[in-house]
Order: sequence, then structure tokens, then C-alpha cells
Amino acid sequence: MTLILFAFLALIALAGGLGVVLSRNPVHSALSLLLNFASIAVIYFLLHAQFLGVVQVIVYAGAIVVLFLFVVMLIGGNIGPYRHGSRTVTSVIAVGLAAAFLALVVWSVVQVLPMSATPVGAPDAGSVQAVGMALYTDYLVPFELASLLLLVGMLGGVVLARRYQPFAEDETQ
Amino acid sequence: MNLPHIDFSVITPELIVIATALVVMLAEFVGAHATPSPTRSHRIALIALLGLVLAALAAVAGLGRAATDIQGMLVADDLGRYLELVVLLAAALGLLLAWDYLPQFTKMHSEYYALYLLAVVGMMFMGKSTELITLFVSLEILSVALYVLTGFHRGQLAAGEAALKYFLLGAFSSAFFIYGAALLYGDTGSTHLVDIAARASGGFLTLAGLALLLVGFGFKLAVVPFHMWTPDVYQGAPTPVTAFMSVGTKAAAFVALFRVLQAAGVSYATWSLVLALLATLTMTWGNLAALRQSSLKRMLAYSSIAHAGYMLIGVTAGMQLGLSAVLFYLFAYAFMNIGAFAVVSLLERPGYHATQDATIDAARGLFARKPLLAVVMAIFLLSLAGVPPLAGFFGKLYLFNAAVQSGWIWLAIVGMINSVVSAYYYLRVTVLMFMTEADETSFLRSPLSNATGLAIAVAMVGTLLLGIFAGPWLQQLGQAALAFAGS
Amino acid sequence: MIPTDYVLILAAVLFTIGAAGVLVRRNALIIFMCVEMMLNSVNLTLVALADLWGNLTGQVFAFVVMAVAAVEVAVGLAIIMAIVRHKDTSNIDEINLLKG
Amino acid sequence: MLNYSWLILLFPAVGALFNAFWGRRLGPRLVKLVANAAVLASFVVAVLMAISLQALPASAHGQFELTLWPWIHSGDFRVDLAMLIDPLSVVMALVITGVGFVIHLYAAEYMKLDDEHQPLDDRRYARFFVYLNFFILMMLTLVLANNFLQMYVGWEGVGLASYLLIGFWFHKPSAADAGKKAFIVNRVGDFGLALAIMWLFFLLGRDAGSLAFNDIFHALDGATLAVKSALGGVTLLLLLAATGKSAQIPLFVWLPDAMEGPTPVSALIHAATMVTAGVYMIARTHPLFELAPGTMTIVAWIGAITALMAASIAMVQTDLKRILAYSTISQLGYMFLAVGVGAYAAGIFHLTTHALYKALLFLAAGSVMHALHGELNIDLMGGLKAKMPRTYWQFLIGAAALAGFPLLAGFWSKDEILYFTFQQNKALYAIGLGTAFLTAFYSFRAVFRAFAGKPRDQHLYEHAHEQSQGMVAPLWVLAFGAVFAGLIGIPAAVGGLFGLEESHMLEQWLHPVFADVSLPSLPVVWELSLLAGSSLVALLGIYLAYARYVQQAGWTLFLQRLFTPLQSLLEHKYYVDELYTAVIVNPLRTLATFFYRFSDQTLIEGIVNGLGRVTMVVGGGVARLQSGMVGLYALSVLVGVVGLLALMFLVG
Repeated sequence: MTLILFAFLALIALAGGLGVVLSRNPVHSALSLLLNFASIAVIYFLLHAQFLGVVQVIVYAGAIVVLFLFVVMLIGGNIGPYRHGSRTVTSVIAVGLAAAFLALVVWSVVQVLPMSATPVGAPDAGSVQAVGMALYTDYLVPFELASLLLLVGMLGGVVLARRYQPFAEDETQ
Repeated sequence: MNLPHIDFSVITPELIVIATALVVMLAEFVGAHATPSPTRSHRIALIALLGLVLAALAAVAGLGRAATDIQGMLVADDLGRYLELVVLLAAALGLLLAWDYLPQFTKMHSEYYALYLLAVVGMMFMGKSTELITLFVSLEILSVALYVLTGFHRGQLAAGEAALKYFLLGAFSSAFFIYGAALLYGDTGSTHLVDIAARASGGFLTLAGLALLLVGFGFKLAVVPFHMWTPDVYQGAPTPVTAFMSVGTKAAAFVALFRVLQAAGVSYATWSLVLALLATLTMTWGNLAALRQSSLKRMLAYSSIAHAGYMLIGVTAGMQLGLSAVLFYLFAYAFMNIGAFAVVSLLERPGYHATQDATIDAARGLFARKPLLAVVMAIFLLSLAGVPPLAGFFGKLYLFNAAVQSGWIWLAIVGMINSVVSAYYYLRVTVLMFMTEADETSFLRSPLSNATGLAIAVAMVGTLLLGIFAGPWLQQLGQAALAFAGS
Repeated sequence: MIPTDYVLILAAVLFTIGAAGVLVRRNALIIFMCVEMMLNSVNLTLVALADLWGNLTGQVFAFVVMAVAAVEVAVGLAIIMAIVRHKDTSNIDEINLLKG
Repeated sequence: MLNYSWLILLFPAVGALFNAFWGRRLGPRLVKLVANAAVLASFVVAVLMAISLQALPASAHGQFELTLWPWIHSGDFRVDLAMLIDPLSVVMALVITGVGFVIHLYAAEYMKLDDEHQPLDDRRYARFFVYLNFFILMMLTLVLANNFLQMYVGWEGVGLASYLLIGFWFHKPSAADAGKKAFIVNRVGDFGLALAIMWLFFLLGRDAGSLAFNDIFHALDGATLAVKSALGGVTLLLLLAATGKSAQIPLFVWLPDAMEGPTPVSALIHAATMVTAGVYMIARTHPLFELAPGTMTIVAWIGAITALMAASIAMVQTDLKRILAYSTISQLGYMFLAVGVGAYAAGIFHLTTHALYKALLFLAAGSVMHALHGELNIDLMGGLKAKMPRTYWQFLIGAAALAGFPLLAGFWSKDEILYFTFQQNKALYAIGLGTAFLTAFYSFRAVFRAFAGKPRDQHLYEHAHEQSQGMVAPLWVLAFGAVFAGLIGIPAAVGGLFGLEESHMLEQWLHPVFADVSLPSLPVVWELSLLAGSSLVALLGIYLAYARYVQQAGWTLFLQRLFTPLQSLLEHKYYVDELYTAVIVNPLRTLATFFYRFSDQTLIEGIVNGLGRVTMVVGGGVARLQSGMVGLYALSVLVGVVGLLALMFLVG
């Protein structure tokens, strides 16, 4: 039963992923991304990571994709023409390389983990309490560092979003 | 629930810099009605500089003490303390360069210095991380801060373009980095380097994880073929930022790379060969491309790619000799490279809507105009070229020596051929400075400010002193390397 | 119970699609979306491995990656906006002032 | 006293730094005072070093090592900044500082005018002396080093100084090109030296953890057969380095072009001192060469063939400084021949005398050049003797010494080389003797063409004038040396005639250094016959030059009167002269042109330029890949990712 559900979700995730890459319209890309994120959120629940599933929905679907959509709408008209064929050769090489990459990674994964390795995780391993506990005890350092990172992001946003005012003496070439 | 015991003395220097960053950030609100002015900017810069000096003192005070750690995630050993010193040195020199450079193009002084200090913190944490999640977050702190600093010159299209390229490619390679970390986690069930060292299977999963981590490191270190962003970003970014990141990022990434590779010691035979090939490719590519550059910053960018290649020789050579050689080289590189960038920043024409690049021609006849400055620049360039008895020479000597001692003779020879090739483009600039007359293409920003002058003086004294005291200094670093290799 | 391999392979495929997207698309926004997708598929890998090993490290890692992704989006979109305001395009092929 | 030997390095260093920082403000008078005083002080130190060296106890083997500074300590490996003071290095130091001082004196006057005969501005005047003092410092570092690494530093340092000074008239494209050529060609040699040092370290230095000459040579005693056979390769690399610095086949091409530098530079660096560094290096490392007889043979043959080839080219040159440049190459060939046959002391002897007379010739040529406002073509000169009598005599003395005129300096040293060559290989001896003949011929050709006869360019002649005392006077010192320096090396056979024991003072002096080398000797009669033979050949060469050029140029009044009694005989000789022109000069000229064209213009130039061009093209291609497109950059990253993964899997 879970396997069938997983297969279904996997298909949606793949479709979303392909949609991001192949859509001509950036809005469609963003919506496909949403589809991809949402299906992965559900997979998290299947993998006993309830907390992450919720966060995934809130952060990715709720914040990130919305932000993307917002920017797409804002600058929508300014996106240059999508020229077909001008980079066919590069694209073919790129896809070839990507396939090679996939093969190598999958091979290494499959070589080491025997097919159908069974997870040992407890059903409530990913509860809010368990993850919160881990974050505040064993993983306090990266958690605190992440707060520092958010500070950097905030400062960066302020710097980049503020309207640029050249100085008066700018005219002196 | 018991909160973990945390030994804050492990991260004293970092805490000092973080506190300074917060103070600098809040300085924005003190007297907010006052218009931004150079004086105000200098005051902020002074606070930041004091913070860096204090942090350096804290790092020095810790030297020689036994290694302590926080939950096995951050470690304070001598290797980490020397790394902090390199990063703080580079940061202080870069800050002195920004002193008068910054007010030329922006009013957001406290934001600049706060981001700058946070990038410093990221680098310091990165070099002290012994756990992959911590390592990754530190890496991101410095990366994101540097993306913004690169694009800080808002009026200039080149800066924006550089920031965009740096950001897109940086995020792209970060994805590979965490994928690698995830695979290593899959292999061992832990993200602690100690556990990875103990449990790594040495099989394909280990190798794949290591390879993908190397991609992330390779990107930060500007290793060919992950280097393509480097010339564009170094050229587009404000020169003080370029000077700082060319040294600081490399230092942090190299030390972190050593820590990761020590954990992956099982497969030394594999990764050392891979690194040797990368080193060869990187040195050669960087030096060849540098030959044809007309922009000084771009030339130094390609030269920094080549130097990353030289340092990779040290990484290939392994934990003890190689590590001390790389540490030595990082110090030498901090002095000579930032020194060179400092002089370059004086050759840039002010201008806000084009790339305000210093071309090689700007250096024409510098000797006739400012003999002392030309001599100093020549010292930096000759040191970069590896001419004895300057710091760069000993740096290369130790690197090649380490390679030879550990059996990588061909690699040392490749390195030597490369330094011969590189002499050409460094000398080309030197010749232009000394042997041509100034003409309309030459330029010099004047007057030379005290801060820039101080930075240049410190860099020059360092370049000379490291040459003279090469032996004793290397022994110091060697002890740190020995302690690390033995741990 | 979902076999871990299946999840890992799905994640690898998604990662590869994202990587290929970065290479073939020219709109900076879409490239960025592809990068986000790559990060997300790594998260999927991490969560699956956490399940496999029965510890929380993977989940914590994934949580941190989400924070990183959020920060990258904030800064990245700001950078893209700054360029678009300047240049009126987000086609990265037209953003090549710096080269050589 | 020897503990204070470091002063010899300190003085030029201080001089260079002082003039570098305050030269502009001091003005030319003080600049030249500082520079000259620095070199003079070094010379005094060198003399004191020579005196103190004799006072050393016998147990020291005439050697004194002075450690100045622990330089590189890396693990078990240590190199100190140290001086090796022994007879060989002291002789070199005396030549460098002694000849260097005279040339400094001359340059102080000469460099007041630039290459276009305009007053040289003070700043560049100061810069010139900064370079010159720097050169002295580096050259002393080279010869006084006690280890290979320090010698390498000096080796590179003199190369840098030479490069800067060749291009001193940088606004002339030819000067800039010449500087570049010298730099590139020398790089090939320097690379050989670097490789040789590394190899040596592995073979011999690793156990001792040292690159000091003494340690390396001590390690030779216990060396295995494999190590000893590898020395063949090491010595070949050292030889490559030596051919670069000393302008021997195949790396000689830069030296003639280097004449673009100011004349004092040509005299000091490209005749007297730097170019002899290769000879010095081989002499210094002779324990290695002694174990590689194959390389020794190659050294000797390279020396002999270079000597012959350069001498033949010198015969067809018309530029006075170029004649001297080829002559320098040729004389360096003799020195190589000497060290190649194991006669190290003879090589150093010739090095010393050559430094004196060739510096004299160059400086005299510089006086001529000044007098003629930069003109150096001997076809346009003639009759200068009347205008510049003192310069004429100086040049004549130099040329005679070069030609091997009996009893002058060059005669004794050249003859000693030929004496030892004769015992080793008759073919080499024949080449050496033939070259001696050519040498005599071309040196006097220059004398006659420039100073004798009627002026061929009246305009130039009108302007010519004797140079000021400041330039002329120092040359008498060198002229004295060119005449009498040979007396420090009178062969035992000749000394025996006058009842002198140990008449070869230089050989006695150098004995501690080359004690391990034994050379055969011939009966006194043989030795004296060889001496007579050399004298004859030299005189014959001078005479032929006279017959060819004085006669064909038409008689000057002076010579006409002098030679009136011989008129008919000379007229008779005219036919011989023609014959000589047809049989010897023309084929030789063809040969010389061939050598010149082939080696100078086609082969080496092609290789040097070709390599440079290929590198530049590849560099351009590499840079062009950097198209500014993010997509391409990301592609490059992915190529790296796949490459890394595949490589890891393949290797692992």
C-alpha cells in the first residue's frame, strides 16, 4: 500500500521536476516546482519525518515558491525571448553528462546498499519533539550557526533591495 | 532535558568577531539622522578592525594549548588557530583597503562591515568544523555574505553580474557538496568526521561522497574545472573584497579539506592521485590563461587559480609535510596577494558605470611616478612568481619539497615548470612599471591614503619577513601539522 | 515500508533533472528554481537515509538545508532583481560583460 | 678577519639600497661616490680575505666556512646562508670587485650621457648604479655561496641584473628585445640548474639533509655505483646551465644581442664576470665532473667548437662591440676547453686574464663609441689613432693580450690551456691552435680598421675627440693588468729557465681546491716548443691582419713611411693575401654566415619564439573558453563532477 502511494508520489515529483525544466513560461515552472515540493512533503511523512514534512510545506511551498512567483510576476515581461535551438549542442552535451552523472551516483548507491534495505527508524522518530530535542542538544552548534546564516541573509536582503542612490560626486569621472 | 555543556573558550575568537559584527550593525542606528560620511565610515571600520585584532589576540593566546572541542563539531586545535590567524590577517588587510575605497561608492558602511565580519566568522568556523552539517552551514555563511559583498557596488553593472554568476554557480556547487555529505552519511550513518574516519567503507559510496565534496571544495578553491566563476567574480567585485576573499576563502577551504581528507584516509591512494591531476590541471590552466590578460585584476584572478593549484600539491603530499607547507603558503599568499591587490586598487580609475578596471597599462612608468610603490609592487609580483628570497619562493619550495618527500616527483616538476611560465606575466607588469615612461594610459589614484599605505606596508614587511624567517616559522606550523596528523 | 533504494534513486533522478535544467535553461529565475530542486532532492536523500540508519542526523541536516535554501532564495532573488532592474533581462546569456 | 667576510656582501647591498631610496635626491656626484665606494670597500675586503686565507692552519685545507644565518630548516633538511671562503672563491671575488671597481669608475663618467648622446637624467643615472651594485652583490653571492641553493639565488640574481641592464635603453625596441632574448634563453639554462640541484639532493644530499658543497662532495666517497653513474645526467644538466650563462653552444645566441646594453655593462657583466659563472660553477663542482668522464669530454668539445665558431664569426663582423662579443664567446670556449680537459686552474687563470683585457677592450670601444656619437661600424672609422692616441694604445694593448702576443697576459693563460689540451687530445689542440690564429687575426683587424689608415667617414672623424680623464685614466689600470697579469701564471718550464721554483703562483694558490685532480706533464722541451708554436701562430695572425687590411685600405702616411723598405715585399704579398682571402676568408665567411644564420636566426630563434607563441596561443584559447556565459560555466562544473566521479571509481 505505502509502496503504491510512494510510486504515485514519485511520478508526481518527477512530473513536477520535468515541468520546471521544460516549461516555456516561468509561471508554469514555478507551479511545477510547487507540485514537486508538495509531493516530496508527503514522501517525508511516509519516511517518518512528520516534522520535516510540515516544514517542507510551510517553507518551500508556502514561502519559497510564493517568493518565486512574486518575482516572476514582477519582472515577467522582462524575460528575454526563449530562443530555441541556439544551444542545441550544449544542451545535448549537458543532458549526456547529466545522464552519466545519474548512472554513476545510482551505481554507487546500489552497490553499497543492498536492494530493499529495510529501514530501522521508529514510527515517531521524526516527531516535532524528537527533532526539536535533537536540534537543541546534539545539534545545537549547526542550529545556532544557521541563525547566524539567517542574519547574513537578512543583511544581504537589506543591502540588495535598498534603492541605490549614487553620490553627488559620482559625476566626477 | 539537559542542555549540553558548551565550552565557549573553543570559539572565543569567533564570538569576538560576531559581537563586533553586531556592534557594527547597530552603529547604523546610533545617530541615524547623521548623514553617512567618510568620517563615520572610518569610525565603523575602526571598530571592526579592533574586533579583528582582539580576535587575533585571542587566537594567539590559545596557540600551543591542547585541542578542545564542542560536541565534536567545532574544534580548537593549533591548526584551527593558525587558520583563524590567516583569515583575520587577510580580513584586516582587506578592511584597510576598504577604508577609503568604500566611501567612494556606497553609503551603507555598517552593512558592509557587518557582512564582512560575518564572512570572516564563516571562514573561521569552516576551518574549525569537524562535522559535515556544521561545515556546510559555515560554508554557506561565508558564501552568502560574499555573494552580497561581490555585488555591493550597486551602481556598477559588472558588480551585479559578478554577484549573479557567483551566486548561481555557488548554489549549484553547494548542491553537489551536500549531496556528497549525504552520501557519506549514507555510508557511515554519521556526519561526524571522526565517525566517518572509523566507519567509512572505502567503497564506491565513500568515493562518490568524497568526489562530490571535492566538487564543493573545488568550487571555493577555484580548482579547474570548477574555477570558471573566478575571473569574472574577482574582476567584478570591489577590489578590497576580491583581495580578502581570494585569501580567506582559500584558507578556510584548504583547512577544511585537510580535515575531511584525513577522515577519508582509507582511500588515500585514490584521492591523492585525483588531487594530483586536479593540481596539474589547475596550475597549468591558470597560468596559461593569465598570460593573455590585459586587466590586472583578471590576471591576478587567474594567478590565484594557479596558486590554488600549487597549494593542491601540498594537499596531495599529505597530512604532515603537506599541511605545514600549505599553511606556510597561505600566510605568504595572504601577504603577497593582498599586497598586490592593494597596489592594483590604487591603479583603478574612479567611475561608476563601467568596469572600473585597472589595465596592465595603468602601471606604465609607475617607477618614475612613485618609485617606492613600484618597488613594493615588484616585490609582491616577484614573490608571487616565486623569486628567492621572498616569501613566495619559500612557500613553493616547501610545497615542492613536501611533494618530493612523499614521492610525487613528477608533480613537483610540473609545479616548477608552471612557476617558470608564470614568471612571464608577473615580469611583464614589472617591466612595464620600470622600463616604460608614463603615458596617457597610466593612472594612479592619489593621494595614497594612510590606511592603504599601512596595508601595503604590512603586506610588504610580511612578504620580506616570511622570506627571512621562513625556517623558524615553518617549524612552528609543522608542530601544528604534526599534532593534527597525529590526532 | 518503502525500500530506501527507491527513495534514493528517485532523489538522484530529481537531482539530475535539476542539474540538467541548470545547464539547458537560460532564464536566471528558472536556473535558480532548478538549484532549489537539487537541494530538495538532497533533502529527500537525507531523510531516507535517516530512516535507514534510525538516527536523526539526516533529518537535522535536511532541516538546516531548508534554512540555507530559504536564505539563498532571499539573497538570490534580490540579486536577480537588482540585475533585471539594471539590464531589463534575466536571460543569463545576455549578462556577459565579464569574460576572457 | 675572515669572520668579518660578510662585509664584502654588505657594502654593495648598502650601496644599492642607499642609491635606490635616496639616489634621486643625492644627485649624480654623491650617487657615483656611494656606488664606487661600496665596490672599492668590497675589493679591500676581498684583498684582506686573500691575505687572511694564507694564515689559516694547514688542517683547514685552505677553506673557511662562515655561517651567517640559518636559512631553511625543514625537517631534516637544512640550508644555511653561509660563505665558503677558499682560494677559488677569493680569486673570483678579487676579479669581480677589482675589475668591477675600475668599470664603476669608468661608468661614473660614461653614463653621464645616454645612448643618444643627450645628458642622462639624474634619476636614471642613480638607477644604473643601483643595478650595477646589485649585480656585484649577486655575483659575490654566487661565487661565495657554500651551497647549491644559495648559488642558485646568485645565479638568478645576476640574470635579473643582466636583464635589467641589457634593457636599460628600454625605449629602443632592439634593447628591449635583447633583454627578453637573454632572459628566455637563460631560463632554459636555469631550469637545468634547478633540476640538477634537485637531482643532486636525491642522489647525495638526502642523507646529510644538506645542499652544501662540502656535504655533497663528502657523500661522493660512499656513493654507490648507481649514484655515480647517475652523475652523468646531473653533470649534463649542470653543463646546460653553464652553457646558458656562459653563452656556449647551443645557448650562446643571447650574448651578441646583449651588447644593446650600455658599454660598462657589456664590459662588467657580459665579458668579465657574469658570463664566466658557468666556468666557475664547473670548477666549483669538479668533483662531480671528475666522476663523469663522458660529460667532461662533451664540455671540452663544446668549448673547442664554440671557440672556433665564434672566432670565425668575429672575423666577418663590422660592429666593434659585436666583434668583442663573439670574441668573448670564443674566449669562454677556451675556458670550457680548459675545464673540460681537467685543467681547472688553467681555466681560472684564463678567466682572470680575460676579465682584465676584455674589460679593457670593451671600455676602450666604449670610448670610441662616445667619441663617434654612438657609431660602432669599423668600416666607417679609420685613422682614429691621431684623434684618440691614449684610447688607441689601450685598445692595442687589449687586442694584443687577446691575440696572445707573446709575454702578455692572454698569451700565458691561453698557452697553458693549449698545453694541457695537447696532452689529452690532439684534435682539440689543433682546433684550439687554429682558433688562436683566428683570434690574432680578428683582433688586429679591429685595431687596424678602427685606428689605422685614413678616415673613411670624414664627418665622423671630424667630430671624434679623446675622452675625458675620468674615462681614460681607469683603463690604464686594466692595461697594466693586461700586460703583466700573466706573470702570476708562468709555467714551471719557463720559470725553470730563470731558476724560479713554483713560478706558477696562481696554480700554487688554487692547489688546495684542486688537490684531488692530478694532471700529466710533458718534458720541458715539449712545453717550450708548444710555447713557441703558440707565439708563432699569434704573430702570424697579427701579420696577416696587417697585410690584409692595412694594405687594402691604402697606406696611411705614418704606416707608409714605416713600411717603405718592405714595400716590394708587401706588394709581392698582395697576391698571397688574395689567395688567403679566396682560400681561407671566403670559406670561413661562408661557414660563419652559415653558423650565424642557422643557429642564431633560424634554429634557436625559432624554438624560442615558437615555444613562446604556442604558449600564448594556448593561453588565448583557454581565456576564450571563458565566454562569460553562466551556462557554460555550469557545464564545466558538471564535466568536473562526472570526471571526478569516474576517475575516483576507476582508480579506487
